[in-house]
Amino acid sequence: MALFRMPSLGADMEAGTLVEWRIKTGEPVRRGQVVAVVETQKGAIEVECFEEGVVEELLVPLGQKVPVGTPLARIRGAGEEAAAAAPSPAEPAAPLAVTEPTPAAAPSARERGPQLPPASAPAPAAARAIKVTPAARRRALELGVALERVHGTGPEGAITVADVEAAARGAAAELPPGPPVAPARAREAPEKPSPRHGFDPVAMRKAIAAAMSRSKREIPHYYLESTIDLNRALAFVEARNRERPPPARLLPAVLLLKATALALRKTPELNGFWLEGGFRPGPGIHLGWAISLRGGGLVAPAIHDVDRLDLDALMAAMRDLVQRARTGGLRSSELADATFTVTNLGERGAEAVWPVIYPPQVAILGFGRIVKRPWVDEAGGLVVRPLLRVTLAGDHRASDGHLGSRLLAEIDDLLQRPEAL
Amino acid sequence: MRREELERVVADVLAGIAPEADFAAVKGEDDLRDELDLDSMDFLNLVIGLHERLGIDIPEADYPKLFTKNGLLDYLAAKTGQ
Amino acid sequence: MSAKIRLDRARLLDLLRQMIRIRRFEAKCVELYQAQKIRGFLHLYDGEEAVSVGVLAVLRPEDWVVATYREHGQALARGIAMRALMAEMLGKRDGCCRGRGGSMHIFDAKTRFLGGNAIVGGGLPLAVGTALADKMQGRDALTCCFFGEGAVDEGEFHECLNLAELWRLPVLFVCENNLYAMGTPIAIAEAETDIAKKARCYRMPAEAVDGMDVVAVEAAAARAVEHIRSGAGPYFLECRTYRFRAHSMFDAQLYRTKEEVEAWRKRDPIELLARWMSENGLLHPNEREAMEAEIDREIADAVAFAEASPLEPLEELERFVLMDEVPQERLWGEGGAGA
Amino acid sequence: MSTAARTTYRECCRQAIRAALLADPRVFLMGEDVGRYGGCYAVSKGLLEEFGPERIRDTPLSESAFVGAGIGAAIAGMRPIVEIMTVNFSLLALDQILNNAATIPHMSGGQFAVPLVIRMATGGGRQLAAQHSHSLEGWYAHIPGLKILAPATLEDARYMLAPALLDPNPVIIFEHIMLYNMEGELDPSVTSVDIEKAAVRRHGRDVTLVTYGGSLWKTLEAAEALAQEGIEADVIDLRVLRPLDEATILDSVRKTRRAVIVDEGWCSGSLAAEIGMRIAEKAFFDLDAPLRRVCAREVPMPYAAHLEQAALPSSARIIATVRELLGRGG
Repeated sequence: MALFRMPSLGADMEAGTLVEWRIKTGEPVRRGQVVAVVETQKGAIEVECFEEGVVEELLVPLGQKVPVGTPLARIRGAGEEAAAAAPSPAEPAAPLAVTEPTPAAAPSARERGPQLPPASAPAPAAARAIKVTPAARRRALELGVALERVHGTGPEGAITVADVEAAARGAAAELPPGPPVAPARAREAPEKPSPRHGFDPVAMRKAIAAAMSRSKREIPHYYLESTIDLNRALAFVEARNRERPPPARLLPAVLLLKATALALRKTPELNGFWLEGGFRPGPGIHLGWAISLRGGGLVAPAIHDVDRLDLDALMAAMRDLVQRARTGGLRSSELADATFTVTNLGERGAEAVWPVIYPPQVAILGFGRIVKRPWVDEAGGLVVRPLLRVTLAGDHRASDGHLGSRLLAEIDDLLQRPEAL
Repeated sequence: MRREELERVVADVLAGIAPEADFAAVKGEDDLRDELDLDSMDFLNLVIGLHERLGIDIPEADYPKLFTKNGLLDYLAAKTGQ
Repeated sequence: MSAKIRLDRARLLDLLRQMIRIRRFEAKCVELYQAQKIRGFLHLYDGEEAVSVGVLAVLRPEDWVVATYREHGQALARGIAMRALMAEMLGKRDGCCRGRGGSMHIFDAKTRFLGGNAIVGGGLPLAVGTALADKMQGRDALTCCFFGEGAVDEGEFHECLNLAELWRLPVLFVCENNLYAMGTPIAIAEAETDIAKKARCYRMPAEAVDGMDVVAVEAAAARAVEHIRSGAGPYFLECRTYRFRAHSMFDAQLYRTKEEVEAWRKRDPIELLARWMSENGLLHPNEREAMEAEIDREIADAVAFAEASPLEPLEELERFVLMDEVPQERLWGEGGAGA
Repeated sequence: MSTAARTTYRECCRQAIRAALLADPRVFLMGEDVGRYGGCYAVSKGLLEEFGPERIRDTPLSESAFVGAGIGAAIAGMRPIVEIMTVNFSLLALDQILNNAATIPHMSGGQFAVPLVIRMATGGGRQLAAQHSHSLEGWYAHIPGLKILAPATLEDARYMLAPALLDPNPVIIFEHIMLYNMEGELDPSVTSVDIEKAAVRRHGRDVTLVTYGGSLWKTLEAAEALAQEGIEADVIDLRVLRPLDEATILDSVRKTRRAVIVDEGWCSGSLAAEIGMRIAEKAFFDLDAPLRRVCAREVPMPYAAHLEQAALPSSARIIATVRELLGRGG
């Protein structure tokens, strides 16, 4: 028997409101299936389930706001007997204190009388069987991670802090290495999301305020900037697009993301997290791509393993992501597990951006607007070229400017050889 | 294809990209990208949408012709009229 | 100082008074023990008073005293205030060790009283050390070390006699031979029961003296001290004595007969001296009663003081485990040279 | 600026004693064979000639008497340095150390302090077998009233003695026999050390290795090897075995979340057990792995080299333990 819980989709998420079930009692569920939609301060997010089995009971009614970690549904594994109908007394659904019970629910509660859990409620079988270190147990509580679905890699197979954090960032750590998952999943996105899936601008502003304040409070930023000649890169895109119909065309941003990902392979110290006073490398190169939303606000969902995507796959992933971000169809695993963030102001933005690091990441890259400016070419001649100002903000606790400079130089080098991307 | 029909197709495609965009309110010589807050990805999606709905090719070199409402509708009329 | 001591009436009265004071102090202790105000082990000196009183009579303030767990006599004879001693017996904050030592571990820096050592033989190395320090620092002081004949069984006895003589240290070794180490008679513990003879094996001058005769003890101690202060090294004194009471409070005394105890009681050091003084017109009628009444008043005052003294607060429990200064040097000045 | 001179741990111990004798007339050295022989491990060689037999005192083979004499002398105004040849012999003086040195200050209600320093050799590795090779410093670290030091570096060997002599409490300094020949350059920038804090000799994020004395160098060797595998260890040199610098240990464990304690003492009832328990008591919820120990095997130290080496902690055992702790078996 497994419990599907309110997931934590980010360090700043404490609770979520269940707005839609995509499963029904008695239906089978697969690992990775989208089973619910949860409204958060960052908007409605499709939530995946990591259990296989049959839905035995939905434990939380629609519209209820519950803390991270609260069991939302019970799932019976293949071959397991159906359990008693009542939820495990050790794991009661816990509505947030701020949520008033609905008038309709109150009388029935009175009729039933108080229902206290038995004094010595047995622990769920799964909790007894698994080994969890004390620190991992605490971390799981903080992140709202259900320990039953975490794979332990510690001594005697114990679940460690790293295991919990990997699980919190999504299923990536649990899946075998292979083809990237983001584009494939994109096909499951709903065509017409319901209007209530839109973002709450006030809550989003608060979330951005919290994350950015924390960043500026805790992270000693350093900044580096380079101007890159995009003549060859743009010519490459233009020539390629000329032969292709619109759906197969690339945007210059694809080259920028791919170059960034490849450059990060050579500077892994910038790809990861600052946690517990030390640097932890990211499990892959998952680029958070900052997408501004209509009506204000910003999300930075991750594209997984960008360094391993070819340009077409990356372009498809980007298109899909923008589409879903703007319509509120992002998935849980996409919001929590970026290892590095890129912000791209695009063709109508300012010439340069000094971005703010998204904690606990340790660096962020900002691309300004491509502008035509005088440039001295390799031969020493004065020419007009499309130039791009690229700005890196780094966490000085985790790296130094020397390393950051290497990243910028590598990106420049890659963009001069676009055919290699 | 009549200009009203083209205008409806464009509005339809835009609704999938920028649901709140009001294409009808845009004046003829205004830049669509500014009025409707379209970035390059949105613009590409518009081009893709029009390509799929109208079955026309829109080379990248022609993009600047599509920036104003009048320019876009003229271009589409010319393409679909061919 | 001459080895011949002056035995005027005042001096003899003082010896008598000190022995009675010890005897009556301990009698009060027994009473308080049975009233459960004193706990732990309580070893009584009843019968052995002449040893401490006679020996300590010839010491100076700058000399060291190292004693055993049967040390109430030495403590009082050395001049530790009875109030502080009684408060320590009751485990009170105004006790000389703030309630941390109790009956067996009496310490007093002002009189250089270095225990109260409840490990048989354990005090001898300390005495060698204080004497070594005095000698190295050129101080004219000696260390007087008391121990029972049971300590003679211990290796430390032999190590220390050897070392003290080897280094010519100013130590007065005083063996209080009361014939029993707890319940073990010396005859079944020592192959050679002549203890003074053992000391002589370490080339140390040694003599055995009647420990029930305070005058004889004092005279012998005076001879010993003269030898030591001349720089000739340690001296060994065996005082043959007897304890009238049990080893500690809970002792059925299966190891000796009542007849043996009664025979020794006839040689009670207090009665021996008092009788001799009376016979020689040195102790007037009623004088002893007055002396005892005065002592009883002092004891009553000490008990009242001890009863009124507060307990050491629990927050102070771990105090003095580690020290942040060397307090005895503050008392005497750097190097311990002050007197 | 003075230049670093090549020296040995033994020489550092000697220079420390020499400097103490020069600095304070109350200081003297006492022990078996410290004078004419020059010290069992040759630490005091040459000092008799320089300071004379009053201050470099050869003693008879009577540990209890001369250790107790050191206690008495300290109480009476001297600052003795008592040398015991090896920790196994110190058991003959345990009565004096425990029943007198450690207890008199408290038992006297704070009237007497015992400003004494006892030095002794400890540890195995020289095939001296079961009566000269044990590491019993953990026993001494059990005793309230004592301060226990274990210099592992040249600087600590050279500079721990002075603060130990200034301390009003009995201080026992354990010198590991395998360190006496250790050569190196004494850091000229160091002119004093404290006897309160542990030292972090190597910084890492993945595991805390707590050790002291002769085991420090095995532990550092293991840490370097582990670094080749990407495992970065914090290596804490306790330096002071009592009172333990708990803060340094806990800070490190809270960072790395894993701890391995390396201690040449036997495992049962050891200093390693004490440290492990303190971590469990005060940093339980920070732990991301069980606590582990690498201690001497539970046998009297054998003579044959291969048996002795198998009984002692080794860097290989440390490496294997850390690997297992980080889930990198094999």
